[in-house]
Amino acid sequence: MTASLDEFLVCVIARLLDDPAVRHVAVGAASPIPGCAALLVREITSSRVRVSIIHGNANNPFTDGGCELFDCAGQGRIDAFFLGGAQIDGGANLNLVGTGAYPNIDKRFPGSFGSTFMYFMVPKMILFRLEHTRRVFVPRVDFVSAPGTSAPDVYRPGGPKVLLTELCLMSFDATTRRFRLETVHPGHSLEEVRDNTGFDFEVPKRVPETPAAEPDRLDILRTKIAGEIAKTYPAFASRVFDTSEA
Amino acid sequence: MTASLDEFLVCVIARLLDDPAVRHVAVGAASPIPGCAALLVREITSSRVRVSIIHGNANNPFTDGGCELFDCAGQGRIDAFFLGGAQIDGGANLNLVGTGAYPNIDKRFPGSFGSTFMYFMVPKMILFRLEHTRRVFVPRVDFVSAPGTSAPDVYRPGGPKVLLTELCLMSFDATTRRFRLETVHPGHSLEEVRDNTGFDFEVPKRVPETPAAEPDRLDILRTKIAGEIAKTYPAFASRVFDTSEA
Amino acid sequence: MTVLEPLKTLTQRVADGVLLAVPPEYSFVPMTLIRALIQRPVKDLHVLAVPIGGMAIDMLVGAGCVKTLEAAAVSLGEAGPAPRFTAACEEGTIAMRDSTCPAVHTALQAVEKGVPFMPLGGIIGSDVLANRDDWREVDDPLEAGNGPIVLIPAIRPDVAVFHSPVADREGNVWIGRRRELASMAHAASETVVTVERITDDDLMADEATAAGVLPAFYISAIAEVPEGCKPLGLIDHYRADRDAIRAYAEAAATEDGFRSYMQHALGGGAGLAAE
Amino acid sequence: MTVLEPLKTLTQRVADGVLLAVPPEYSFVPMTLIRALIQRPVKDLHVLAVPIGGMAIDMLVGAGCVKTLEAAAVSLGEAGPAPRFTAACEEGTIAMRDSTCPAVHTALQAVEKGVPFMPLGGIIGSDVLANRDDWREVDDPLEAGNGPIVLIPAIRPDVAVFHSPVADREGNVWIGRRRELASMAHAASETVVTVERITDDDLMADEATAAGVLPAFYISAIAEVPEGCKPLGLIDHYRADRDAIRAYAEAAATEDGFRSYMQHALGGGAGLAAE
Repeated sequence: MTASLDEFLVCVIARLLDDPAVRHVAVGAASPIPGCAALLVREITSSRVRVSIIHGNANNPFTDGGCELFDCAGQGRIDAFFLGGAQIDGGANLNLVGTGAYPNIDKRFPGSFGSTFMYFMVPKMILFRLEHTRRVFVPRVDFVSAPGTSAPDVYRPGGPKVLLTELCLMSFDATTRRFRLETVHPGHSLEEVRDNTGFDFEVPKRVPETPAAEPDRLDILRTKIAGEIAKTYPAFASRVFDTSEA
Repeated sequence: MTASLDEFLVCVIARLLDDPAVRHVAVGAASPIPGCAALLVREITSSRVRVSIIHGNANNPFTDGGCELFDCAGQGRIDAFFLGGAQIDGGANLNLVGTGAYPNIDKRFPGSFGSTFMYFMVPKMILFRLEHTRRVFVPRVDFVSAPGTSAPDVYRPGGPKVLLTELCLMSFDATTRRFRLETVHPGHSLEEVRDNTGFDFEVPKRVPETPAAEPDRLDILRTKIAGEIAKTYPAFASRVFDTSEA
Repeated sequence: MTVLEPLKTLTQRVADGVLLAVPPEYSFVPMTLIRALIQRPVKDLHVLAVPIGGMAIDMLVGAGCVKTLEAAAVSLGEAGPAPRFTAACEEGTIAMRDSTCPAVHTALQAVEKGVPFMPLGGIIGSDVLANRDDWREVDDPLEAGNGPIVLIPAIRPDVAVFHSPVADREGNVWIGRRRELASMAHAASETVVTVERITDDDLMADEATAAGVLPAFYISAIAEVPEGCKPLGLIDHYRADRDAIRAYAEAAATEDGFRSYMQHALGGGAGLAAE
Repeated sequence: MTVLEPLKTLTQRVADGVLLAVPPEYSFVPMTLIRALIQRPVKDLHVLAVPIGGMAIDMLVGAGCVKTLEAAAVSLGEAGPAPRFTAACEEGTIAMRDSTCPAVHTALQAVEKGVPFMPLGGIIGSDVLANRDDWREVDDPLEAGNGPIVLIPAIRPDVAVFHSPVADREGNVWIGRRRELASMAHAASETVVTVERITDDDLMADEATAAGVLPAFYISAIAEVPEGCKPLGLIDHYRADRDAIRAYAEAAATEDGFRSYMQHALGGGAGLAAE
């Protein structure tokens, strides 16, 4: 069994979530790969890990309206969540709004969604951005939708822990305010990561390769999770798992 | 048809509520007479006036939990509401908590309920206290559950408009901070009101008698409203209207 | 994961000394659980009535289980004043923190939203405010000419309790339109529930009824306790037993009357904290 | 009293220049009403997305009906960016007020509670805050060591709109677990609703479903508009037509493409504001 890049990334995220401190993973809008990873971890932990997918009805346990996800995060009931960004800088600041001198936008993106709040509240915040280029990973974001770190007097139980891209996995240290390269995906190199990253980051002496997708997990993903994620992301499931659309 | 005192008071309150400015009357805990009056006005206005009875399910339109009544009042969606008080003073201050030097209570009453908020928010606040004695109508309440008036910079769209007792109907003027005797109930006198009121109040040259219960309304009350109010206040309905208890 | 367990072990989840949130008299009051707590007896409770109390709180107070009580009011409704609450306030045997209904909701909603306080209208100039050293009247912090306002600090209950008609095996609990139970559970660290019955159905499966369901991830443990609200009522299941409530009101008018009532109610067993 | 009326008169209740609250893409979006407003055409709207927008808001923006827009985001979901919104921001033809999801909910909840503001965690240090002259970062007003916090002023929409599966003749409207529609209606001065159908049943009669009902006294007027969310979906009734949404996304990639798409969608009639 060879894993596709999508499947490989699902398995990387699943390892990040398969952690005793994670009891409840929430997955926001337009996040099929994190959604698959969360459902996979729920499956392999025999539902010790709860999964809440915000959009649609499948795996959406919320009954208190659109504010409940944010309320839950504010209550400390969400242990892991995912954010991306049109731009991300070396201080883990996120830009989901646009490039240029706001409000005179050059290129507009959809907007900050709940990032401006969630980034502060969820302990294990996983940054997930497939495209690893200097267009995305910039020295300084043009607009801060959500800051990577805060002053000590700001209430902030959460924040960025890791960054996963098509090339590598990095960790983020809120004390040094820097990313650290953890592993490079098979077929890619440190040089490739450096060439495509617009900010400086810490590089350990030895950089391991990101482990491959575990065959047993890949099997579960294709057999059990594919249909489940199709309920929320039919187009994605059709493309990646060749599920027939309902 | 002779009206009982309960029925007479229901009809007095109904006249207070039969007013184009009143679109939505709410009735709180343990208020069967106001409840009857509100239901009567709903009936005679062909449901132009909405009635919400907080306790129980009958005539309780709320679906957002215990806070919804207060939220509604805060939104300005409740035009009339009722409050009583173990003590009421000449400044329309209400005491629902107890007599003595709080917290060293001599005689404890249930508590302020929502009065501390509702008294500020509802435009037509009707004070309803059957017992008209100097024990109730005191020079100064021992504990202010809710103040009769507020400083000009305090947000207060509502406040006391009238006071109805077993003896009389008074109005309250927030500018002069005084009650004014409007009508005395049949069989009672100005002197009796004076003798039993512990605070000073304005007395016009001529004090009319409170009009008797309208026969047609009394008929509706006994035929249509008795059963309706029994859904919320069975003991009251049984005593006043001789409804058989469900 | 939500645990389904017997009442006996469920009761242990309400430790002595906790801040316990209890629903209002007319709604989902877990009377069997309350009696079991008194039987133990639970001690030194800080009780929050959400927002008003009735027989459950009167019994806890009468049995000496309550150290402090925060409530907008305590009463037995049509059966009159709550006698043990009244006596305890007049004798000064509990520390009473008088509140007002929307302030209790506001304090829970602050926890619900993860903020340290929320503003609330009204209240200014009352002795409720004057006697609350935790509430704070401030000048409009927006500086927008809105005038002074009161800030209510968040209250996070250690344990919230209620009784519901039904829960499913996932731990989803039906609350219907009694949404103050949702706020209470959202705010509490633990929520412990008794139910008339456990169903094999998935309460979340039908969109038509899902709106009345409190999701399992707020619920710590559930015990199946039929008739768990009696002698109070449970909507669509049984009405309040008004004779029984009046009998309680009469018996509890005196300390001795209360003690013999409770000994009978608890099956003649021991367990009144003051003994 | 809630009024049942035809779509044509219902549409008139959204006057030019009002602050209009619109539900999020995945929930109860009144697309037929939105198209009717564009047909009129409605002008100078201040639109509040609760809290994010999709096709409805993209169409209003593209048709030149929107003066200012407050939203946490606007996108077509799996169909990609919202093309007319994107173009309008880049060309500066609308005044965009960027927000974040919980801040929109908070602003509505402030109105819901009758207070001028509510606090919200997070946000500090963001450019979202830096560009909002109405939001205010203050030092902990409780002076309890909680640190700085942001106060979000109340937003009262003039009109809220949504589409629901069913309403009854009293004007009670089913919303299920989409409770942001309740907050939106509680906060708005007027709420105008289209529904798949009017039922003769009383939606409040059954306790099992009453929890999902928005009571009639929040609703100004209702029109029966079958398939009123299409091409978007309506839960338990019809799924979103993904091909139609993609076709819109492609057509609206250019101004000309959008205009011809809309002329077709509006039945070849006139009514694009910019004409």
